[in-house]
Amino acid sequence: MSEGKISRRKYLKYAGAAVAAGAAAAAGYGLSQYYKPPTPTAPTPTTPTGVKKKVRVGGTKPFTGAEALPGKSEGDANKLWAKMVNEAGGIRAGDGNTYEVELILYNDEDRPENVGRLYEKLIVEDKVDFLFGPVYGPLGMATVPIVEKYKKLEVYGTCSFNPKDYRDWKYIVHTITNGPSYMEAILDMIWERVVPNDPEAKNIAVTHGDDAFRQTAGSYGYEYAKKKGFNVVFYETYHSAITDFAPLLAKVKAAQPTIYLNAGVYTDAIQIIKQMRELDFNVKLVWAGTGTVFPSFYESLGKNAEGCITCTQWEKGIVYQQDYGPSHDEFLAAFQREYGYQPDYHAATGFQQGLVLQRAMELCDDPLNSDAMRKVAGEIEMTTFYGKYKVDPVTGWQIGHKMGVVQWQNGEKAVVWPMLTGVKDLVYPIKKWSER
Amino acid sequence: MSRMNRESMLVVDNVTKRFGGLRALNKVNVEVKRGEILGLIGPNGSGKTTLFNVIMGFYHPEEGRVLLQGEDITDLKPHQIARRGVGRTFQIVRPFGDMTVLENILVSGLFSVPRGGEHRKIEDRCHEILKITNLTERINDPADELSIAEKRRLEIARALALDPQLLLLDETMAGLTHAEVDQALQMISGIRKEFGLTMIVVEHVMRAIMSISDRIVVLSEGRKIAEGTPKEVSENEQVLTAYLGHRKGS
Amino acid sequence: MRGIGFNSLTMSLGFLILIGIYGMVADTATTSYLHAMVELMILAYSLNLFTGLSGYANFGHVVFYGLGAYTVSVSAVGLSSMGMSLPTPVYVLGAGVFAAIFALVIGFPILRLRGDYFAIATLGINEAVRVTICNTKELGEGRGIYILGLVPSYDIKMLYIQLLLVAFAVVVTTHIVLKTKLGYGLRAIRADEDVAEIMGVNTSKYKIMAYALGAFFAGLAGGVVTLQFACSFPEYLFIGRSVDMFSAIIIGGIGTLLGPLIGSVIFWIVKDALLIQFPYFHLIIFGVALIVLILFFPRGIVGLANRVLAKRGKVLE
Amino acid sequence: MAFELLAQTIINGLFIGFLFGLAGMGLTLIFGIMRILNFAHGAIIMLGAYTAFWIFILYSINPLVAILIGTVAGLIFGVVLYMILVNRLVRAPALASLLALFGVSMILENSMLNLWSPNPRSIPVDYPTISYGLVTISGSRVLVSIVAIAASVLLLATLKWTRFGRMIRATVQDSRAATLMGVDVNKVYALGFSIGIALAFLAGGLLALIYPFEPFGGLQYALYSFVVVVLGTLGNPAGCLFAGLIIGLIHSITGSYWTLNMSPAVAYLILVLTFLLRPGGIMAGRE
Repeated sequence: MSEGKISRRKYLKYAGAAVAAGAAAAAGYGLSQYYKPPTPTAPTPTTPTGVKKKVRVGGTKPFTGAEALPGKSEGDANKLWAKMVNEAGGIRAGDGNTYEVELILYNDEDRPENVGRLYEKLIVEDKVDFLFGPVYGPLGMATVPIVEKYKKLEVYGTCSFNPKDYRDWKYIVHTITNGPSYMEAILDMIWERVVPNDPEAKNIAVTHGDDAFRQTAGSYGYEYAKKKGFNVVFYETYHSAITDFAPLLAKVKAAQPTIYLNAGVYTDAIQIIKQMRELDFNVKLVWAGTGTVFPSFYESLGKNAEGCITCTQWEKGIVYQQDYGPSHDEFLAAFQREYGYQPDYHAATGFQQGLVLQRAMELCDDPLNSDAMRKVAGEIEMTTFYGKYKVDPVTGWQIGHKMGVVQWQNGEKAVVWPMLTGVKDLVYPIKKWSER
Repeated sequence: MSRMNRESMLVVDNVTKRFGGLRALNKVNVEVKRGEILGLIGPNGSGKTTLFNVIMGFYHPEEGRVLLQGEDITDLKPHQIARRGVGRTFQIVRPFGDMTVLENILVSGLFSVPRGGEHRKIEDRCHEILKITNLTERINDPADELSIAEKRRLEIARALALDPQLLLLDETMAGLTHAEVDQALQMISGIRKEFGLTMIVVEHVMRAIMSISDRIVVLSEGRKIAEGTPKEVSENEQVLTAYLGHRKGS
Repeated sequence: MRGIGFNSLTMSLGFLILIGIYGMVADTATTSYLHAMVELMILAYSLNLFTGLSGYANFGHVVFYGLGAYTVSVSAVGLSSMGMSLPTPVYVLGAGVFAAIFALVIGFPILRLRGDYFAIATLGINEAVRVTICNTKELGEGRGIYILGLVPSYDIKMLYIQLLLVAFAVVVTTHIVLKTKLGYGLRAIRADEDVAEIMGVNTSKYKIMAYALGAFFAGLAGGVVTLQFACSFPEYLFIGRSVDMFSAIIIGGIGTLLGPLIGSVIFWIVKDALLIQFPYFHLIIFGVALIVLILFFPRGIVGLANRVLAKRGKVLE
Repeated sequence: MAFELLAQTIINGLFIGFLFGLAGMGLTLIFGIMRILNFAHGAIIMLGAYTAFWIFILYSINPLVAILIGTVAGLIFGVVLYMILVNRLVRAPALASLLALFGVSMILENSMLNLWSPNPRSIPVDYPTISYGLVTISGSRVLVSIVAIAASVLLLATLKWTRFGRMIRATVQDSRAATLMGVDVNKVYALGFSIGIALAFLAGGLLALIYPFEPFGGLQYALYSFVVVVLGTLGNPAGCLFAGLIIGLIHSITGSYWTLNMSPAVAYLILVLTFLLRPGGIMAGRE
């Protein structure tokens, strides 16, 4: 260690500068136009009118790590909801008081060891009244014991559970259609809109990744398809981190399905379409994965994305007649104004989390008591911009919300299911790769 | 113990060791009697260190056997041989750098007694060894901070801590000044008297090897070319050619 | 022998008692904070027992934590189908034993490797186990295994006590190992493995023993985490956790008794504060701090302290 | 039918194999010279992908040119990284240098996240595909393989014939001896390290042509590169090319004939098996 040793002091000065420069550069860069970090979580207090009370809502999202994309958009939507509620003067609860919302979100890095500590901090130190669940399934399940112990109502966002793992938990409510029924919307759409005039469409191939979400969506979709009367010519699971699908697609191609459905995430979706094109594997309709909803899906694939369909919890263009909360267009405009990018279904779900809490407080006569709130949240039925909300009062399982289906049609996501006003025609069959 | 010659400590019986095509040791036969100091000399690359490694079980010979007090140790692992009382030093010093001098010695001390005698007794023996190799005042300094001569003595101390019956000294005098060589010679004979050890000493400092060895074996290109008392060997024609190369006209 | 050893042990056990009492009296949020810190400390000590002493870089040590976690959930589900269940300490102990057995089985082949080959092999094993779990129906595939209701309901104080007991055990074990043949043998292996073999150290046996011992304590920590969340899922085997343990022992002082303790306390406090203050930038700042620290104190805080104390003849173990 | 599937599998395997080989080369070169395992390898490959992507998007030039410019940027980044950190790591204890490089990957990954958002991206460009019966070969993969082979051959040629190449090989054999022979080892470290990083940038750029990438996507490529590097013997670039093909084939064959989700596990098991049979890696001894 001796020869060429720089004197400690000189190195100290040098390293100190590097540290400061590194952190400053990162922070400065971070504020670049494309990606604006969130404003401080606590919204600006509004002018107090009459007796104001406070309701504290806490939660964790994976702001960094592999799940950063859904983490950021769901987190942004939670904050937008809190801001809009406070700007409108707070929540006029069933007990006559109005409640200003204070939202506290932490970064759980999608890692289990952070969840225990952060939820205890939220419940005990920050004294939150209600909780928004984390984004990722297993982590969501990890919060169940804590929530059940401290009897705090927890409203879950895009975190999908599997019914088999349900144990009699009493403080949990879901907003999204859970994993199992993801593919139902697509299969229903094909059954209603395609099979009548093309019986061939019954021959489908189903594949899915092996992590929590894709496993649930894919395997239940497979069962539902068989029950519905589809003839599943090929069915297989693939490793969730795999990026090369050529071997899998070669086998699917060999099974010659009319329609190919893959329960995958964003990277799967792009890769499968690219490699279907490479292998010149043509089908009349393809679902490559839920990632199809993201604008960058179309950016990355260009014209190859045309005709791709996907189920989605929510999509711009699915216009429900809402009987509560902002309308479809109001939500879009508010989100675009606040964050400058298009909201995806993670964002919409994040906003719905807020609406469920808000509606329950309005109808509950003891709005800060989790038991009373859970009872009300279990019974309310409403339709918001996000779609129908109705849960099984005992399990908190979402049974009302139905998925929509969208299809990329010349650069735009056209809503092709459910059959509401303004639904577009389905492009079927999609063009062959060679004709694009 | 050994049915054969009672006082033979170590027998290297017809050992051959090959590395790819190179024959490092070629049918070498060496015998060391109990309490004897055997000098092992030969030009560089003659197989001296390879022989040490074969004895220690580090290399496995293609042919031949190594017997320690009659027991065949050819197939044993180095630590098993060490525990049977064979200590060794290294040509290039290899102390346990970040451990203190005492800890260096404690390592072999702890593993010497088969059942691992209790700490206290071993520690006393180590202190005694430190005295003999006069390293006592450096007892708690990390081995890295020692001088070359001190590190050489630490190697010997570490080997002694194994409570050995056979000591293999690999060029412990290399690079020492004249005075330091005399000091080392004195120490080695002191150790011999104190512990009654059998030793094989490899050395290039002729003055030292000639004065300390009872018998000398000469290796060249992996073969034993001469054996005998220091006097006989120093006059042996073949030894001179091996060392000095062919004399003009001879 | 200089007056060392003894006070390092009392210092670490004393510290554990201190945070133990504080954790029990304070509110559950603090208990949970300390619980997470002690869990990291146990993992750091378990890694230190092997990597710290023998110098073999084990980047897949989290596999034992994960296996311990899965042992508890698999056995809980298995037993409940037969209408039985065990007290939690037995589950946790079972987790440790299984992890140690796995280490013994996998240890023989990979411990024949050295240095960087070994580091990569441990990464490979961790990934291979995680992928296999993700693809085995009985192990719950990606979804994980849920045992809510099969184990006592969530009580952070009880969990904290169990974790503290494990922490006591690993600290005392480290102290004993450092004072006995195993410790000297491993430190000799770290300094120069070939010479250690020639000095009588049965290197292959000692490496396996240390590997299994480290695995045992990591398995115990895994067992407790499954009780805490009442479920175990593949994310427990995330490589990032191995890096955390590694950073903790490097910051604290590798191969020492106090090192893992100091390292994990500093690591946890800094990381947690950064995580909450800078949800987006915390890892950038942490990365820079880690590098500067490694370049400045390669021997860690204890190494630095020893350099200072050495003048007065005292050395922190 | 079975023949087409086999042919398609082998073709796919070879194509990815060249990419795995190239990714491994950068890693093994750095290890060969400096005995340091670059644990930031995955993050650096992703940085290479982003660099090529942004050059392509901002200047909308031919993707290959963008990738080559990206590689040069990689060289510069390598030199900077060497000057700031890595030259001090050479003397630090082995465990510390491994961890410091993990620190680098933390900084890179999270900076990419904050700069360019977590959205996965890919260079949207399509090359014509050639197909015989059911077996099709995609243009972009052929291109990637050609560039990967060219880069590998170029590297092996420089190592074999140029003076600088000999200096690197001398340092790989024994850095102390090399210094005695008048080799400025520090210069070799600096340039050798940056060539290794440049290769990682090139691999990242090529990868962006055929796969989507995102800030935290590097881990999987890093793990595969480690397997390739060890199979081909640490420090032996030629071995890497050969080992890359083997891993590519294993990945593809497992995918086709078993299920795709066991491909990584099979690769890691092959890795552990190689350790047992040939601790030095398959090319051990045959430099």
